[in-house]
Amino acid sequence: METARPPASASALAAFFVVLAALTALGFAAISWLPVVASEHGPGVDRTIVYILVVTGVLFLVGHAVLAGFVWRYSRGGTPEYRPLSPKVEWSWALLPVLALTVASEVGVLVIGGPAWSQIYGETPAGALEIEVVGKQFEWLVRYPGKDGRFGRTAAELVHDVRNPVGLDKKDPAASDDVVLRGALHLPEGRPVVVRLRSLDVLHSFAIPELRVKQDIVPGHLGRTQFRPVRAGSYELACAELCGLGHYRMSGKVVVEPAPEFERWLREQAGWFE
Amino acid sequence: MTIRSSTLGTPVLGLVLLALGCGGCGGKTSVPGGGPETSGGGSAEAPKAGAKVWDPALGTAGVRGTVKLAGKAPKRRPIDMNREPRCHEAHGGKALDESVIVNEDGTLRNAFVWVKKGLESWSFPMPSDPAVVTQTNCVYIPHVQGVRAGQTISIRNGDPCLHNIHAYAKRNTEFNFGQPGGSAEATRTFDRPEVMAMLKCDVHGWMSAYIGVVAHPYFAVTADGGRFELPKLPPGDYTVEAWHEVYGSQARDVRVGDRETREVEFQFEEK
Amino acid sequence: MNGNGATLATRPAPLGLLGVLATVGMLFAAFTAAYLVRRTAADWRPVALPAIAWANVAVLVSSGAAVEAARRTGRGPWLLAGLGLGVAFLGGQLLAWRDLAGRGVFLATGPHGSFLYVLSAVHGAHVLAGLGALAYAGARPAALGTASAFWHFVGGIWLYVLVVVSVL
Amino acid sequence: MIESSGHEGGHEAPRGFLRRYVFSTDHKVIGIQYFLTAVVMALVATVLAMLIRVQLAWPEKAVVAPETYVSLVTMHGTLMVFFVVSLALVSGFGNFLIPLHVGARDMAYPFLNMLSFWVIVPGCVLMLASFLVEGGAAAAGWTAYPPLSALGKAVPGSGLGQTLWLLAMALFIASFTMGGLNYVTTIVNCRTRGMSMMRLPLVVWTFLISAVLGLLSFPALTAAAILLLLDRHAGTSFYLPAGLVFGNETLPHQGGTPLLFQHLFWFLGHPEVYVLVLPALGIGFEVIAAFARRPPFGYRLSVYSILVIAVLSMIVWGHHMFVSGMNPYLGKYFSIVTVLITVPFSVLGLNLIASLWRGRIRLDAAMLFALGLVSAIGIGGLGGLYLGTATSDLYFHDSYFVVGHFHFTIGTVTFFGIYAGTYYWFPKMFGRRMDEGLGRVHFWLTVTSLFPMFLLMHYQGLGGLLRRTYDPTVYAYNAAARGLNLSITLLAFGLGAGQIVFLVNLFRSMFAGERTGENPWQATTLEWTTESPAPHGNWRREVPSAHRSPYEYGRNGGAEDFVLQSAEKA
Repeated sequence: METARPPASASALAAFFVVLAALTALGFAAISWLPVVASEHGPGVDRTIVYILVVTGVLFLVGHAVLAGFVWRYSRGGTPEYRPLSPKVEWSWALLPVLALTVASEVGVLVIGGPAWSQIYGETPAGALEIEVVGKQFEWLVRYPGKDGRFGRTAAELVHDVRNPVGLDKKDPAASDDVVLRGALHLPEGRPVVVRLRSLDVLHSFAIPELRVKQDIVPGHLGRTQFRPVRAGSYELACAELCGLGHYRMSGKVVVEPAPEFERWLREQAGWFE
Repeated sequence: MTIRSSTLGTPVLGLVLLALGCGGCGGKTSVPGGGPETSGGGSAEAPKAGAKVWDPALGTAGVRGTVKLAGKAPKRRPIDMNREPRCHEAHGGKALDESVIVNEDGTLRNAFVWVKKGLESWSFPMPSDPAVVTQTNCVYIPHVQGVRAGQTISIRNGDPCLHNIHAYAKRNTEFNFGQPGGSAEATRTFDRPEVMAMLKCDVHGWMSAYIGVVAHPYFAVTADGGRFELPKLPPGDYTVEAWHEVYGSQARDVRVGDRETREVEFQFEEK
Repeated sequence: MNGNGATLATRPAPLGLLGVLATVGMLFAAFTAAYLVRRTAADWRPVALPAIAWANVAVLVSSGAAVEAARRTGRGPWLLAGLGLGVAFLGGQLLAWRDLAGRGVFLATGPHGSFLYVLSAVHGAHVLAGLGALAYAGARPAALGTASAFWHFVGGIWLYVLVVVSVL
Repeated sequence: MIESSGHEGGHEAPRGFLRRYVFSTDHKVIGIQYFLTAVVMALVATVLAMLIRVQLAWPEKAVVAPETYVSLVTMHGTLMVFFVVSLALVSGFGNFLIPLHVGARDMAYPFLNMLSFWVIVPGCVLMLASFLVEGGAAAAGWTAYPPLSALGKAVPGSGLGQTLWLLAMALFIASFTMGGLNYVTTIVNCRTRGMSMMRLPLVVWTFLISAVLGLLSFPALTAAAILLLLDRHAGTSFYLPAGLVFGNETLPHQGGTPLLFQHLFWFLGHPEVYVLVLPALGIGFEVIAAFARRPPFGYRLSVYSILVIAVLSMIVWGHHMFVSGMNPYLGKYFSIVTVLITVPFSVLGLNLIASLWRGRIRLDAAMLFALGLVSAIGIGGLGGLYLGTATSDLYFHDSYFVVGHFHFTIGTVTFFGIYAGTYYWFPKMFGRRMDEGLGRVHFWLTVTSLFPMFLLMHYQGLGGLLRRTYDPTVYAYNAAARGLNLSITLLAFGLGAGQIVFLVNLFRSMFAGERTGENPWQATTLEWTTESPAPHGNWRREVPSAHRSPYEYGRNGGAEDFVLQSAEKA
């Protein structure tokens, strides 16, 4: 029954799998589309991505090579045989993927990815600048504590989109010098930053691709995220959680500048009630 | 053409009903503010059926006056339009908050003055022209206006960017839709009298406008000099109210006879 | 059973019942999880359970006992008693709601009250289903085993719910 | 309670069109009804997808309105997951195959089975009707996270549209639960003589586990939906916290937490993926065995892997919430257990590939799709590692990488399972074959458009393109990634065209396909021992007993290279 050549359809399918695998591998050259890294923990995130890319790339290529090879080789007829495996053979065969995948995947989580995860969610470094970002449909409001270095009291009842967007309490002396900006975030280069995250309405997600930062903002909870910008430049702040019809438009600007320039800029900002 | 849910639904449902072999069960598509209606009927403040039709051209009575602000005029806060660079430049970077605008003589702009009570037994012809709200350089124009209940409101976006028009109302149906730059004008209607309905753009938090929806044509918005004028009224007893977005509202009772124009002054206080 | 008897010929009812109990159990487990999460919020104010809630438990337990007696003896009056007590339980639950409302605790007044209403309503729906099953079993005694098991489960769930809402 | 009725004493087919084809209790009719309903819903969901792609390819034209766009993505996802794939794959094939495979004349509870179908029909109607109500269809994403889904002020679709969405989902859950009860009891209790659990075809195992997962996980969504409805309409505060501001006014809610909904939703949502993917894998095993003429590699291993997947799937839901503000230690736990799922999955994938080894492969359309499914599992499964690892998910979360990933798993794997199953079992459903040539055209059009299309979405994710964005040109950083949008849209058109070929083939073959006999594929499982289409009661003669493994392919060599499962041992 065995014929020398596989039917055209088998060759085509095998070729398809080979081309698919090759193109997929090539396509991951899109790794160069990862935005430039501008935060301290960013390279840890990228390292995790690259690690998984290599591991899955190898598995994917080998798997598809075998798949294509089998399709090509075993489509020429021949005599199949009925040979179920004994449980022992099955189990020993299973060891290979079980061990390989367990090790490969947990190394990614614990060894490669773990340190960056701890950096993001660990202890707040000393000397961190604390700022507040308030998400609302469909704007980012940014608050700096002002000259007294303290955030004033806010209340939802005081929020007025035009006259008091974050709901500062005028009666609190710490509030009057708080600086409130629409959609613009200024950060000092090299200094750790802690961001208090609040939402006034629905879920939003505070995402700055270049800083490898993404943190959902849950209304009713005071969220937080921390990072250290290490590269001066102008970046974009995006909302990464569907928040309504204007979600796609909920963008903001992030300016990372050398610390002295940042300090000068901050001094020039008038408090909301000044 | 921009596809909206309301226009999308019909073919989708049609397709499905067809496929389910259930032809002929088409539902009526509800399009909010689909077209102008000819009366503000159906609400508590609307004139009763069989009300006399008043032709304002015959009116001889009138109310006019001034809206003033006592106390120091608050400084207008600059608006940070940086996130929309084109709007920012259009205002030369100096756009100002419009919520309190005081004229040099101490009178107040953008106060909405209307006849709150006294016209229930009359009905009035509906203007055929729509009221217009325009979004230009990230500001609503006009900031305050009055419309008739049931009058078509035409909403235009003169900017190249997205605005969404989110109407907040208590008595009327609220609406919320996006108008990306270059969109065709949209029309909506407030069917019931309501002072005031608010329009907001959620993309640009500084953008807000107020619309007073009234069952009759006797309303005005103060401008230079803080003056308002409600002419050509039928003679009678009225309650006239002035509303301001920051200072709230005040009402005055006034009786006007034939060929008479009464002067009414409102004074709000800045604390 | 299935046609010419070529199947394993085990009765599917016990397993089907187990499936129902598993899925109903998971429903109340999900509500419990929601309850535990929600009660950590700052606005949590415990609401005193209506006194009649405990009387209702007694009614439900006696209903279970009556149904059990019906199952063991196969006698109709027991089943009727069980059904009647089940209906009485539902009536008692309505009284409990009236008691809550009388104290100004409505569905949206506070979280604890909300859970009391939701849990008793969802449980009440299952009680209704159980009553339906018992009534069906009255007509077809073969189903009594399944129906009574479901009834006991529904009763047990209510005891569990009461413990959750009164102790936690 | 519910009595098992079956077909006591004889099995006369019901007479009259209504009883036979509309309100039928015959599992085969019900299965086909589910399948055809899914086809209708798939048409709608596909139209929505095309509108999404058109908007993304030409954002400057604003083809759809922004509020409509969010409704489109919401409804496309909801329809595809719950009303297309669940209906066709789990409810459709599950109903059709289970009794035939285990050797039963019908489901354990035929009436319940009919009820389950007639509960889903109003669900479908409500879901589609939501396009017609004021504000349009639900627009809070298929995940329906509050507060967006709870407040009409937040997005127009959260008005009546969201209420209809919730009611339709409640009907879906009710229907799915009834179906699941039937699957479990039928598989465990109604097997024919000799059909031990370890002689069940693998696809039956996947239906069993899928049903158990469904029964255990769907109640969480039921609870979540009840609480959401109350928050929407009764003023309660289960999910809504204090201090929500709309239009400068503070809402009266107090103390709720939106994260509660996310936990409840994903407690269902994650197992749901396996509820759908496992049966597709099961179909893959059946088809590959029949067309490679080999018993599937490692039967027991596959069964255990399926069980392990089921257990793991119940405890990993939090990986959808790595960036939600969940406790970071919890995040680490979820990450550790999540990536472990790749282990049993890789075992299944390798078993599928190894089943080809030393086979005699016939590349009919069914087999083509089964092999495509293997490839898609590879891409989807490995892509899961990027998202299951918390640190890399930080970057990929809510990006197009996620979109590409789940379109391979619950999109491609499931659809290829449905297609492979349709080509394979069509003769048993209608007594006719589907056209093989059109089948091949369908396959090649599909794979050449689908694979590049969803792969490109992965690359867009690498470039940081965020999902659910109406117009990505707002951002500058994603310029390279969004450049692929036009190509993806063109590929989507190709994919759509390929599916038209399938539909033509499907409906044409129902009436004009080549007639077939009992066992056109020379397959071994019990459904091939009865005529095609299978009669009411499944076998006119006695129900066959199982005497051997379901996969004795390649047994005798030569032309008759298989032994039916019902063949008695010599």
